[in-house]
Amino acid sequence: MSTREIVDFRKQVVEDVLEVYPEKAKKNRRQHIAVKDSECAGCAVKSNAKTVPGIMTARGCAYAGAKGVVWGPVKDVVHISHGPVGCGYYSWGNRRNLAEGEIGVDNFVPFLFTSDFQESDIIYGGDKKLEKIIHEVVDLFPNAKGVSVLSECPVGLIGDDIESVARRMSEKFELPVVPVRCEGFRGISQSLGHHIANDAIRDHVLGKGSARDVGPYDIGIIGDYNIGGDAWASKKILEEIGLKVVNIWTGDSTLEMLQNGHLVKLNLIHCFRSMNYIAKYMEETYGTPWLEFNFFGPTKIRESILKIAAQFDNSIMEKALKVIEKYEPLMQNVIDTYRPRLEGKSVMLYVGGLRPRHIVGAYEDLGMEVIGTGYEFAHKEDYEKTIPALKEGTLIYDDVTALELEEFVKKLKPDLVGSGIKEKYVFEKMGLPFRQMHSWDYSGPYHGYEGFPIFARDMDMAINSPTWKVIKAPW
Amino acid sequence: MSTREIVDFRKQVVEDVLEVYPEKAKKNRRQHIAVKDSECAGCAVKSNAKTVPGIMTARGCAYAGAKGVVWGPVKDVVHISHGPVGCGYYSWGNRRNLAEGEIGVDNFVPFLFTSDFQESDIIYGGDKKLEKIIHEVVDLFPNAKGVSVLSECPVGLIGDDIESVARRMSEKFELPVVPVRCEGFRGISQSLGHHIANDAIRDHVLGKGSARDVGPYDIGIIGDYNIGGDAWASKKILEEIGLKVVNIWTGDSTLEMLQNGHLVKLNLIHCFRSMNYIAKYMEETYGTPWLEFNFFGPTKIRESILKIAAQFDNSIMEKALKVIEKYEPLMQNVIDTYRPRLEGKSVMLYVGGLRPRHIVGAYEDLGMEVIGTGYEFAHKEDYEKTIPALKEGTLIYDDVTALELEEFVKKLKPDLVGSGIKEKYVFEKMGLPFRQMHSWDYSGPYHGYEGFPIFARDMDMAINSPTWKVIKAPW
Amino acid sequence: MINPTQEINTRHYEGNPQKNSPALGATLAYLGVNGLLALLHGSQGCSSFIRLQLSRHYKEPIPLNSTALLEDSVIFGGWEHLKKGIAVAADKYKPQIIGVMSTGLTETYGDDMVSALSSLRKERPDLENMPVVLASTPDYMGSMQEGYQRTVEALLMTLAGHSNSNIHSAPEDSAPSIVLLPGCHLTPGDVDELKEVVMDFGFRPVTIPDLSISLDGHAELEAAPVVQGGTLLEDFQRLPKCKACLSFGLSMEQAGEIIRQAHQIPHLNFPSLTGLAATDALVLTLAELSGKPVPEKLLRQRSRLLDTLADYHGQLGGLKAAIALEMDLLYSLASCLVEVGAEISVALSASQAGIHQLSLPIPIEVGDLETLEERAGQSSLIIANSNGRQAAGALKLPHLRAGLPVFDRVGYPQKRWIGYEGTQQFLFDTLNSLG
Amino acid sequence: MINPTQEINTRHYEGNPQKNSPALGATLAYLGVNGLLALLHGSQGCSSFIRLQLSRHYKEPIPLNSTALLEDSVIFGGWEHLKKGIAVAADKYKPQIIGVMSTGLTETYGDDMVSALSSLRKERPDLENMPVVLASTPDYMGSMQEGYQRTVEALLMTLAGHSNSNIHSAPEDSAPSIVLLPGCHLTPGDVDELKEVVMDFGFRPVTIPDLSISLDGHAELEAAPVVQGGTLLEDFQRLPKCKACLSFGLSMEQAGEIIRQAHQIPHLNFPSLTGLAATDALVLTLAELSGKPVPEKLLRQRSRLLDTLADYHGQLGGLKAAIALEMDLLYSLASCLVEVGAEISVALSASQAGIHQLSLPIPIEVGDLETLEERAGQSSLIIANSNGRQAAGALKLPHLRAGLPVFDRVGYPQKRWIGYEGTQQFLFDTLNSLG
Repeated sequence: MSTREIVDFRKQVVEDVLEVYPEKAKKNRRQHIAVKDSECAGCAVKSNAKTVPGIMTARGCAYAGAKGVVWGPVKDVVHISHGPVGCGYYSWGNRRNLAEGEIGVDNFVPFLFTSDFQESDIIYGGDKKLEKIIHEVVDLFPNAKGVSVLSECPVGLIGDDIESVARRMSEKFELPVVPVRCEGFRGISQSLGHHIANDAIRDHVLGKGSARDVGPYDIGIIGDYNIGGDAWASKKILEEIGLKVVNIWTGDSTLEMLQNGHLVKLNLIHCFRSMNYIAKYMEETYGTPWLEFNFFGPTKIRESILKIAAQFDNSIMEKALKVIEKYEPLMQNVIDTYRPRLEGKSVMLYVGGLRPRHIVGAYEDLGMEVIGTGYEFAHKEDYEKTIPALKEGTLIYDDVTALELEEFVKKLKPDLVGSGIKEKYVFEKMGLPFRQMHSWDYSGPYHGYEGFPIFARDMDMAINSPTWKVIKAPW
Repeated sequence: MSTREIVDFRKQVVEDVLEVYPEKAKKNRRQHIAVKDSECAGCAVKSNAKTVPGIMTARGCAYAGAKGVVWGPVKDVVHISHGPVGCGYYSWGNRRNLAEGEIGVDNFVPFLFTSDFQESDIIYGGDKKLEKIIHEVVDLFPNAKGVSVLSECPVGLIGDDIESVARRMSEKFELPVVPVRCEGFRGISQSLGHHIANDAIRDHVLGKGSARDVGPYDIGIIGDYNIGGDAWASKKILEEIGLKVVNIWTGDSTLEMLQNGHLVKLNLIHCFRSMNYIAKYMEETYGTPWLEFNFFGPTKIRESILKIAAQFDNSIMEKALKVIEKYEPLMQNVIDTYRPRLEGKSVMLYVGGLRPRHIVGAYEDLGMEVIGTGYEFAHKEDYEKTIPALKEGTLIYDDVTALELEEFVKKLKPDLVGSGIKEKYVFEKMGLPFRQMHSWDYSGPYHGYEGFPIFARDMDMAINSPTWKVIKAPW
Repeated sequence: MINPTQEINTRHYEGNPQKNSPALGATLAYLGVNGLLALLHGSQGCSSFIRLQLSRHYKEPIPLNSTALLEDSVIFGGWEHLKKGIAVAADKYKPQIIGVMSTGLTETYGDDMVSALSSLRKERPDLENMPVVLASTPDYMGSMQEGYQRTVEALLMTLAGHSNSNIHSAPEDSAPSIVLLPGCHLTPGDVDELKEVVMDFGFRPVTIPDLSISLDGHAELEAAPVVQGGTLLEDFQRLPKCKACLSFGLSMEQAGEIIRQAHQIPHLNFPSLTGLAATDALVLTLAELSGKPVPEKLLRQRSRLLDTLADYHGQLGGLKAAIALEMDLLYSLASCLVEVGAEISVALSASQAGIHQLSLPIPIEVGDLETLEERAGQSSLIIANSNGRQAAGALKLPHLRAGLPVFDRVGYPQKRWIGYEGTQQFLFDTLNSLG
Repeated sequence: MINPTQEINTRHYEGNPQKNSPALGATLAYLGVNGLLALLHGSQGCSSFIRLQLSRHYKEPIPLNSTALLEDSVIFGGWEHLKKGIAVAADKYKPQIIGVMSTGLTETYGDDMVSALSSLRKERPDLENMPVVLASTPDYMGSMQEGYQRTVEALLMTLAGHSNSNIHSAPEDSAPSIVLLPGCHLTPGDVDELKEVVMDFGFRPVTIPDLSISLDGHAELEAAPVVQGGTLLEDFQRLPKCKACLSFGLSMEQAGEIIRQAHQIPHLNFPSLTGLAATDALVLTLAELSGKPVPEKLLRQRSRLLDTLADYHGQLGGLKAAIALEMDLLYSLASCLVEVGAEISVALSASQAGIHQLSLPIPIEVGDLETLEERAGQSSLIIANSNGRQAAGALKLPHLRAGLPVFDRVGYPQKRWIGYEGTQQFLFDTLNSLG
């Protein structure tokens, strides 16, 4: 098919799939879906809108964004899931944000602390219980550098004042106690949770520790959650070009890194969606500049290294060129191995954060084509950044429902689907290769030079597994 | 039943069981079985006789005695099972003679080396192959302190001269290379294998290393194979009473211990049957005295400690009394715990070496009674030592066949049977508690003060397992 | 210990809780009913999280819709969201049944689900006959087991008498039917096994809910927002004709009583199906109900189990197991271990459910996995869900995975730990977990 | 590698051999024949050791008698011991059949067992009709698999045509019969499963030998010196009436050919029953032979297996397995892993058997466990019998126990790794062995 034909075919697919809706819903959903087409300048995709009740969605809530994404990886802080047991339990250990340190001493990432509301707490309020709990955790974990309190839905209803409890406890123990009002009913997805969490850092943590001197090459990484060791892989490159990574927000992070996030020469931002708020705030308030970068696949890594090095002196640029020279042949080896096995294979993605656009280049490095992509909780500017990165005819879908995504996949027949665990088993049952692209499917890292060979191997393993051939019955 | 009635009943049991045999066989077997009776002075039990072809026996062969028992636990020597693969494979890792040391460096106990005869080796002889193998193992394991060659049945038939190969290799590498002619057809049980192995030590090892000074309290333990750590438990007591255990034969042993076995003040012998030859030889040749002892259960331990201490000066006797004073209350605790659960329970044993008699006292310490016992490969003197240790009416059986033992157990109905793994599943299927008394059933040690609590717990666990109660179907 | 059934955790928080949310248990119960669309009344995070948790455990897609509550509901309540959610789900997915479960959020502002439903039915007369089950499962009351239990009860009360002209009347069977109510301590594999045993006696099982055909992990299924496999709606109408009702797990006793009272058929509860005596009890009951002898196949399996008990009595007798699980599973596995001579060193239940009715040689207490770690030091083995790995790791103890979630071992939903063969497998797994 | 099938071990010894003795394989084959008394012609250590080895693996009593050769036989040969052994065994234990296997010792001095037997029969005319099977199994020729193979062939050649007035003529069956010849790579549990699959198609299986009822580990059996359970002597006489012969494992092909030629029935060999394609092949054959569709139960199992393949393709695809096993089991497990995308990094067979006929993506070589340890360093998993634990320990690699002996894990003889469900179990066990 010509590009034009492809575009037309896919547009027809969209119409067919939307056919199941009543007229009003169809009109609404059509705004969220587009096919990239040179004739449609911008191909506006509506985003960040409410999900319809009664529909199956992949979206999380504010609590998920604040606890699961932003605060969870701060390892030397005890995070209290404040409310009934469910929210904390559900979100426990799902994200593979790795952290070093002795569990229970200076690393509380694998723990779950919940105030486990009972009916009486709902009736009489939970502030007193919260106060006791803060006493207990400070007592039991004297090395904890702080406490965060992440409120769940009922807390927002019963009129508890966790802010004042936090303030009192903070004064009493001379320790940051951070209230985060991330009840799940706030906002329309986890995205507002990121924002609330950023604001909590801004209001209760940033600039509030003992300051440190800023070296000439000190930088921070913002929006890398160290899934499968991603942040470590990125850090390795940055240090090899002569920079010093003093903060990571938030993967394998300490409270001190949050306190002194502004004390760097440059903040590098990977996941713009979840952390742009605080990056912009640091720039406005402290003049700390920030820069977006992308460490997926050698093409994007090269571009990003050069862009980053250009912010510093010549010594850094020289090292940057050497680093590229050193690793590119190794990456070429990877490409030589896998590209013949993956050339021309197509992928459809549905993830969150930055991946629906950032990872496109890595697939292209392997000769693969992204034919459909979309975000769970993106905003307008995310799609504006995404569309230029895509080829003509790529299908773009925002907050896609389970049913829509299945229909799109059935009609576009990609060789691989990349999404979350909730989607994984749907597509594998159809006999479709699948990779979890939130958690890297127990693999990783995928960032940096360290990650690309693993990424390539994993995609090959999924697509070329002999499993898909044997699945048809001989009778 | 009165003791007299018991004796008569059990004598009748013997007659009943022997009824299945033709007259000649019955007459033969009757000589091997007795019921202890004050009226029969000595109660002679015929032993160390040939097994009838066509019968199922628990007995091993000379190779089993030489490789499996005596030589196997010498840890820094590479033992070559010379001949076809079977013998070595069968005997590999069956005995739980523990040894410390780095596997493959100074500990070869868990290894099996076999010359794996092929048909061509049978036709053309295996001497050349043996020579190559010795080259190879000396090459591959430079830390090995020697090599033993344990010959299997076919080697004895085809006229190989392993002695001269061993001599040549020994000279070439300046390393003990010990030929052990333990073909399985030699002798009527593993017992001759012990003897052959003892002779090989005598002829090729003992007194042939660099000698050492003999301290005033230096002693050796002979005939403790460190099953489940037994020798370590015995050593602990002996060292606590002020003696220095410089040799153990053969459990966790080194070649040096064999070379200098005579350089001690006293050899303590636990398993008389398998090691009396060399103990007597050391006494005759070097004047090293030996003494039998028994470290099963507090009663026998006390007796043995006192007997041993009496061989040394008063300082040792003082320490001995202190040791007894220290441990006996602990043993009393064990008895207080388990005796109420085990009082009056009866046991039947069928094992080898020393256990059919040595362990009787340990059962009696727990209030249990041994009502039947017998050896696989005993000689006359073993029974002479055994009978005095037994109560009136105890059934005694030599080289009992599988069928006989089953019948005896069915008729005497003991609460526990102690024998080997070959017998284990027979009796457990009948719903009878069983303990492996060769290997301590993956438990141990049973020797010494350390072993008795474990022994008591294990017997309780077997006899009082609720398993035996649930086994009857409710319908 | 003065009051052995008191919460032993004097702390005010749960550290690494065992307790799961009742709404997750409700989802599980709903997933065993064919043609049902499950609708969580709460914020959309709850449904996404539950889908994620259950997918991680079952390796299956988990259809669960949400009423997607937003900030407006804090002011106006979730009434309108619920009505809209039911209507949209009914219109779009055409389920046979809609199963709603509430959450901490909606129960806190006291949404009256019954009146919302009747209000919707007034507005939409076409939905008058659509069966809608309403289960109250705020996560501040009990754990997974309670949520499952309340949902099974709601299913029975709503559907047992439901008459719907779309449903053909139940077919007449030649084989007599028997109702089975499996608790959430049974895996889909267990339920499969249970049905097989019942069929071996010539009965046709009516299983409510039936995860053995919806969550057993099979292919060739088009994913759908309604449950595929599971109890048929018609099955609920066959209840009056069943010969008896057998419920499994103490948590299912009340559901069994509902059936007994409604249909005047005998009901028997089996707190456990793991262990020799527990299986004997079921087999004897089935033999009596059917008037048939115990089938040869079961006798053979029993004989193999006996042999295993005898072969490993020494090793089993030496075990000291520290167990933390939801109550019915805790009791099933622990009582089996007690039967074979093992010692239970710690027994922590996720919630109070049944704690006064079931007993083990040591007191059963309510506790979290932090407590497990504090108490299990002298044990030889930990039995808990995958979250127990931290405690096991810190104590350097072997850890047999059981319960939910199990995400770091494969094949758990297919495991069969009930009946003679399943008990043998449980003992094998226990011994092999020691390494 | 110039000649991939050459022995790669240039050493002259075997270090930690995989190779077991053929007489042990012979014992195993005999243990699957009801009423047989196994008599090892050799020194008594051999029989004690074999009983010990097999008891350690099966946790069962192993009846095996011995001709108890002594030093005199070195001079006079074992002839008289053999005659006496057969006579004593016949008189004392009254077996239906006596199965003799030779050893390295007796083969070295070239005992003519056939003439010993006929000499005995002349002296003892009452033994004329006692079936006596003679298998030649010196342990310098091949490994366990070859001993088992030669013994099954000897059983068929001796007993298939044996007519004995004591034996009633074979009953006429309504269900058509099919001969199954399971290799020694199948556990008693596997054989049980195999028979069940065959019965699901309406066949009555005649299984030679049948370890699934003699070595399956069941209680309520009085120990006896003759085999209890296993193939009936009558079954051998039913061979001519069987519809087909299916043999399993390449080592059983020759035995199948014996039946094909003797009775003019079709024979098909299945080198493996583990894996999707391997099971499909059996199922298709049974569907064709029976003219029946594939039963629902098997379709469901297949569907579950497919789901498992899909769910774990990523983890299975990342595996690098180093395998050392007797040939038929090596091929079965390795080919299944290849099918699901895993890499085989080392494939060591215990002996030459079948090495030129079966193939894997990498050359199959003959080797011991010392070689395994030298080669497996870059693997993610070792699959070998319990003796492989040293190699696994030294390399710090996970170790899935398979083959014989397995003495440090429980329940191996009950394992089912064949068929759709068994393949699923094998893959579960493989993944779980990774920890």
